[in-house]
Amino acid sequence: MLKIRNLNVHYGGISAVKGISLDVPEKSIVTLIGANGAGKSTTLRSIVGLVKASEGEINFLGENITDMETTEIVTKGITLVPEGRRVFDNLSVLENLKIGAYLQKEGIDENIKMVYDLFPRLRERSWQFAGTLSGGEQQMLAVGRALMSKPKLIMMDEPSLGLAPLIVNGIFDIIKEINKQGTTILLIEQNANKALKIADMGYVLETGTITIEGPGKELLMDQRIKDAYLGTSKK
Amino acid sequence: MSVLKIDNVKMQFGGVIAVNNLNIDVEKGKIVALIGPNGAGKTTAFNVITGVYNPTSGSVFLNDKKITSLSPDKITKLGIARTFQNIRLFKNLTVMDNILIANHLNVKSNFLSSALRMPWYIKEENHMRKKSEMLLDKLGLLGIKDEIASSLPYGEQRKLEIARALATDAKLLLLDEPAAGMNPHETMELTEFIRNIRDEFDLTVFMIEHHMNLVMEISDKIYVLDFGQLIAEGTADDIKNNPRVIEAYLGVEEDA
Amino acid sequence: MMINNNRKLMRRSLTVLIIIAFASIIILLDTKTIGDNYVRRILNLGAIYAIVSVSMNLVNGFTGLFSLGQAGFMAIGAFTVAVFTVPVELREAIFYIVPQNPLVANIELPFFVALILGGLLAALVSILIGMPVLRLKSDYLAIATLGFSEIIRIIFTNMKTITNGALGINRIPGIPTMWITFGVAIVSIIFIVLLINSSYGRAFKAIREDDIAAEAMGINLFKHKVISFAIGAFFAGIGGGLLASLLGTVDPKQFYFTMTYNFLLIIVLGGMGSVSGTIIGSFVVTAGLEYLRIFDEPLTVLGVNIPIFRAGFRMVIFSFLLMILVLFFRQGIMGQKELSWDMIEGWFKRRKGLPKKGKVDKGGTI
Amino acid sequence: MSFETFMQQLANGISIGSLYALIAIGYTMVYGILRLINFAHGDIFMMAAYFMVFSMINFSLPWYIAIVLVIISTVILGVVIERIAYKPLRDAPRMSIMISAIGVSFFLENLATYLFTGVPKGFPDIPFLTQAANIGGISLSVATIVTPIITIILLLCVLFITNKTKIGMAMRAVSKDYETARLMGIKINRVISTTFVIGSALAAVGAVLWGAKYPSVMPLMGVMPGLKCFVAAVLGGIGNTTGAVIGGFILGMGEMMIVAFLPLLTGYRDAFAFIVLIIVLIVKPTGLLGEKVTDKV
Amino acid sequence: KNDSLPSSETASGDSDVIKIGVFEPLTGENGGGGSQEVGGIKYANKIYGEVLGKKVELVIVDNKSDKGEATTAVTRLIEKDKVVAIIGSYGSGVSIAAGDIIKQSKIPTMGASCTNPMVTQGNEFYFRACFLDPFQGNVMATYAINSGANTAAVIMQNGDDYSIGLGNFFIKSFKELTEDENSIVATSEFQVNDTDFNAILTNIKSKNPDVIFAPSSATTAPLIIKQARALGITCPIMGGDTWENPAVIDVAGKDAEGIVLSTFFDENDPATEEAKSFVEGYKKELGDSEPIIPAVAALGYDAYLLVLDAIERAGSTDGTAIRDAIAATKDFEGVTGVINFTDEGDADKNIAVIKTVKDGQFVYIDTVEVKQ
Ligand SMILES: Nc1ncnc2c1ncn2[C@@H]1O[C@H](COP(=O)(O)OP(=O)(O)OP(=O)(O)O)[C@@H](O)[C@H]1O
Ligand SMILES: Nc1ncnc2c1ncn2[C@@H]1O[C@H](COP(=O)(O)OP(=O)(O)OP(=O)(O)O)[C@@H](O)[C@H]1O
Ligand SMILES: CC(C)C[C@H](N)C(=O)O
Ligand SMILES: [Mg+2]
Ligand SMILES: [Mg+2]
Repeated sequence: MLKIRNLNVHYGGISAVKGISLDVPEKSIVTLIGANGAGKSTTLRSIVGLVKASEGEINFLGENITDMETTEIVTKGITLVPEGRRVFDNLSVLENLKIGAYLQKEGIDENIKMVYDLFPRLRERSWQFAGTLSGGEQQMLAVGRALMSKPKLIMMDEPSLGLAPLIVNGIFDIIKEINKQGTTILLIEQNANKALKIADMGYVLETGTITIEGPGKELLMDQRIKDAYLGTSKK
Repeated sequence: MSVLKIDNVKMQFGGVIAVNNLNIDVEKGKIVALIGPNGAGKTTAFNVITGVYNPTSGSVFLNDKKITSLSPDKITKLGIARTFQNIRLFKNLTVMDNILIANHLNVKSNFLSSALRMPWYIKEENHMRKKSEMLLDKLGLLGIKDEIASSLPYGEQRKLEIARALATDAKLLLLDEPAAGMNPHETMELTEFIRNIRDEFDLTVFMIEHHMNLVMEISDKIYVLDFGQLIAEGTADDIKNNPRVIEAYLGVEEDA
Repeated sequence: MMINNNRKLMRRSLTVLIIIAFASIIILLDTKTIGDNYVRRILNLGAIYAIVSVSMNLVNGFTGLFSLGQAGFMAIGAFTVAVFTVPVELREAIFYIVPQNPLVANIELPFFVALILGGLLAALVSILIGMPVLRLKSDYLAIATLGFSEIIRIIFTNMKTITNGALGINRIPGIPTMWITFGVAIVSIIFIVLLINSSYGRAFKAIREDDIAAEAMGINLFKHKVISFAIGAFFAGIGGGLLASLLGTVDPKQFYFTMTYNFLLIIVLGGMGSVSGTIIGSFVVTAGLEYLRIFDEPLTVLGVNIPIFRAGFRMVIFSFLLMILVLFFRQGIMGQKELSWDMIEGWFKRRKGLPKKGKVDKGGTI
Repeated sequence: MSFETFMQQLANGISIGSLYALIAIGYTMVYGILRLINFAHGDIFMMAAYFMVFSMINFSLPWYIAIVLVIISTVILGVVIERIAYKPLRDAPRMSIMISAIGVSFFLENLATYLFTGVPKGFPDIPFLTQAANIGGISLSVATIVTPIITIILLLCVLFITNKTKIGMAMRAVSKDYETARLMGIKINRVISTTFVIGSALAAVGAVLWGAKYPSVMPLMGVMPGLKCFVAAVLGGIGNTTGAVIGGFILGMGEMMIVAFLPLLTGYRDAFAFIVLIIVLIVKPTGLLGEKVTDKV
Repeated sequence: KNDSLPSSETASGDSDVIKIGVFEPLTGENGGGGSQEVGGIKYANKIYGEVLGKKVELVIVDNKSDKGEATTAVTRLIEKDKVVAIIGSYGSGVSIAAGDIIKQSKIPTMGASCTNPMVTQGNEFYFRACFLDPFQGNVMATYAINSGANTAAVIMQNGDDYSIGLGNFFIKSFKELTEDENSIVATSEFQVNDTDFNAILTNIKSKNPDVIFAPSSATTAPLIIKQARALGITCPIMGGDTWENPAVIDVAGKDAEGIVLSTFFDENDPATEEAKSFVEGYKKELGDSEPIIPAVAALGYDAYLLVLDAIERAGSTDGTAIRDAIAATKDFEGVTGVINFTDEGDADKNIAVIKTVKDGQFVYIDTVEVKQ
């Protein structure tokens, strides 16, 4: 569904992503792990056109989207749940959801219902300004907002960041649920353990290049990954 | 002996009671953790301690001296330093400058004598630089002292923020989610780091964290906050098995 | 090692040479061996603008306080010099509508005393203003300081018995030598540079970068903001005093809030947070504005009068250049960097087309 | 002071206040979305007045056509300025955009001085607006009566647009976060242009009503109203439309009342705006209706 | 100690042109009037383009109606362009501001229409071709009283030497002539850039004066006039020389009808031979661009001729020599009358022209002669 070939991204003179290639098959969960600053977020941002690739090709459903505008890419059915939630705190919960469906002409109400069913908490808080929600609630809203555009591919950048363990579990349940309903997922996680567990495919990014790739379960067993990302001190 | 004592503190924003009748004692030389669901009021508690907010009621004591409603800079001078949930370094300045700035609170010369480079100021400045280099050396950051803070990798930035807090000569260190955004491996390294500085600098550490591995491993005592209220306190084992905490915060670990 | 030492020596001697050359030029200008009063006037104006702009950069660029009150503080300095240095016997003629208040009518101070007094008064007023407004953030601080600057101007417009109201004061004794403006400029700028590079300067930068973190590091925000603000006001007052003496005439209208924009432009042109850039910017703007006067004069090419060259065209060109600058050279002349030998050598090499070796400097300059 | 004089002064105050309010809405809208103090707003207003002079005097158009034309050309001017001077600086530090705005303001003023000379031009007489009415000893022109009404109507329109429509929602989203707004598929440039369309149209309406009242058109005519209306916008809490209108009324009324009741302080009339502003900011650092900004630490 | 600047001799002595500086506002508040004055000067230069066998070249600088800018502009004329004499400026404020530099550089300067006493006071190098504000104030007060006024209100612009000066001289004369300290029922000052005079005028209306005297720039005048009429004020409104500007009629429209102003010159009543040929020639030059010859143009013309005449008589371009020649001017027949200079350097004029506006035109009412 999404094919990336030899992607290079620069910030000014600094090269953040150095020629990576990856594939996201339809209806799968693919996860991208790696240390801080490895270039994970940059990869996602370049897929949706928030940063421009300096080299390489991004292909979505057979179409080259490398040089498209963000708005256009979003129209094609990709959305990003950005790092740090980024909900519109001056808009109510309901408005945040509506703005998620900005490009949608119809079916908005059903979508809202679908999101509310997924996150009953949001239904309760429908009129609250998003800025006053707790971190976990904001994260739910960010995911819900992304779902509003009925994306074919939803990309999530560290959705569990700063969340309480209970909520983290909840988020992973929801990712599985969304995927079950047919949405393809590209996930960035620091919590490599949990991510690899639910992933069909995993890629490990190190300073801008992919060093290891393979099915999630396999990577979970990989000694290099255990050492570098999973932490060996299991009590 | 308790270094920090939070006595019946309540913090209200309009209709929201973020912290309610909070009582906490942090003992000298210990590592104490504050955990709880998102929005429970943990950061708010830190903000009250450090003087960012004035509590609606209640008091905070540092070494039995009341510090409630002092301004943040005064509280830092009295010996509490902190880091922030979202890193707040002086981004465009060098590592060394970041550390030197944290030394400024001890500068005795006034602005005139420092601009005019009076001998006593030059002495202070030299002393400050030497001290900062020693600190950076101890924390293994000396090699990057001339780098611009924002160009550092995330983990180093976290470390630098802690180093900067230490440079104020504070004895009580408040860390707000130091491991946020770190993977389990990096988190483990951080655990070691915090333990080491506690011993090296003779510190008391009070921290907020959601990474349970870190918290359970390192804390001498844990306080659990929910809806602004303390729902549990105790050692790691007490907390892990406390049903209220599990229900409100930990959830059931699926497995290993 | 050897090469490095040689280089250092060469740089040092070059620096000394440049300082000597600079001093000689001023001496030659000053003794009227070269140049004319017009050139001297423009250079003096440039030096005055440099004082005010650098001090404004201290506040806006280094401390991150968005203050637009410079014109008001200049007015304080300018009127102090005007009120106290005009010879007593001329006052009656100047205050011909409403006589001057007897309290000040007979006080005549030496220029430097009046100048410093002007600076101090400006600083004092800035502290009084700073108490309430320095708590405000960015745009709100900007408009509040701009407002105070206007209030100062309006008060001067109405204090007829002291400032002669909106008529202003003329016949202010002139500046006898360029060393006064340049001397004051050099001393002021060196003072500000030393301050910026002291512990206090670092504290200012910390406040600029992140005031909450700065406060958490034990920096008393209010105290440091007030220091920076008052020093900025002090030097603005000094600049105003020099300006009064240079122009020989002051009236409140000159210190309209739009005057502050000029300094803002200079700072941005020179590079926000760069002292050397600001100094260069000051001279470029003052000299440039005069140079552009050719656009105001009728131009005849081959006997045909080109109609677009007429009064006002200069300012159109000026504002156009300004827009180009803001849009395409956002960093200004120097960015955040200071002029240094490394940089000059860098230019030199590039000119000669020598291959840049080693580190490429990280962009920034134009 | 007689009752008549008092009522007359009151009417004077409402009339100038509502003009300030009208122009302040434009300021506040642009600020609300771009966080940009659009220093050029007063000059756009000035250009609108010149457009009116040209269309009615030089091209002898009837006033109703002229007004439409003026609104259209002012809107074009506003959008062009946004495209040329602000759009390229979308990701630049705010200071740069601000300087750019000052630059545009300088440019328009100088250009107008150069093209139209400093000599004031008479604002064309719109008979319908300048008709004088005498109500119980109080002299009012139709413009004076109509202005507050138009201001309130336009305020309601703007409030409706920003709070109840999709584009309004997009405006609010863009004002918080360009990048995430782009992710939602919002064409932020279009949204920002729309803001300038509304803001400039309001400036044009303001210019027509202003001209009917103060029929002297000159290159610097926008400076003082520009500054006052900006103060009005800040007073009300910049970014808040209702606040801007309240701020405008307070300023207009206050100025008139100073001159009316304290003739000795007439010289301080222009200072009034700033004194009120500073007092309000000291008590309420973000203006009367401004959103409270607490830094989330 | 005053070893002034490279004197003008070396500068233009050996070249074949003589440069005369024109120091006028071309932009800013007084840009309109300044341009009119420059028109007259340029025309004079066209007619009389030579002196001492050399071509006269005008160097025109814009002082932008700004005092600070004015000093720079004058310095530039003297130092960079090395002019031997200067003409200007419209607007007394800028003239006063530049006075000191002129005095120090010893460059004779001829004001055309700057009427404030301060311009020439104590400055032996500054002269002027027009009458003064005390005189003008007296003229207008006299005229007001002669047309039946017992009370007056005065509106002045704070910060404009001209407006404040003239206003105060009017007040003084009016009180003296009516022998009533309370005959001035209201005085108000407004600020630069003010456009709204409703509050001031409402107060004045409640005092019900017989006449309003509002010396002000041509920019402000029509606003005051229009707003006064809109408030239902019906008494005569009077101003000074600045008002004889087409902008006033253009902007104030039908409300300008009936205003009264004093000025220097009337094209329908040429006082001298020179005036006749000037009116004829300059009318042609102006074409349709101005309905009548602006008085300031006539003064500009005179100022130029006065300077030229003095250079001729001095036989040199030395500043002091020219100055002395100007001071010695005897019965010079200019366009605006016969000119001699007082010890202060002011044209010794004792007539002013009173005009009003009728059917959208400035029309002559009277010539007033006042013995000072
Ligand atoms: N706007 C930017 N300008 C310059 N450099 C940037 C920018 N954003 C990111 N970088 C740099 O690009 C590199 C990759 O950053 P990126 O955010 O993609 O990493 P990441 O893998 O998502 O890390 P994290 O776990 O911290 O989110 C880093 O070295 C970072 O410093
Ligand atoms: N300045 C403020 N104004 C209004 N409400 C506030 C303010 N600061 C915090 N709150 C509210 O107080 C509650 C506690 O917030 P706090 O930031 O202390 O949570 P936390 O425990 O640190 O959560 P997290 O783990 O997500 O960081 C939240 O509901 C928050 O919205
Ligand atoms: C030229 C004149 C109309 C101006 C006025 N007399 C003045 O001196 O300011
Ligand atoms: Mg990332
Ligand atoms: Mg928190």
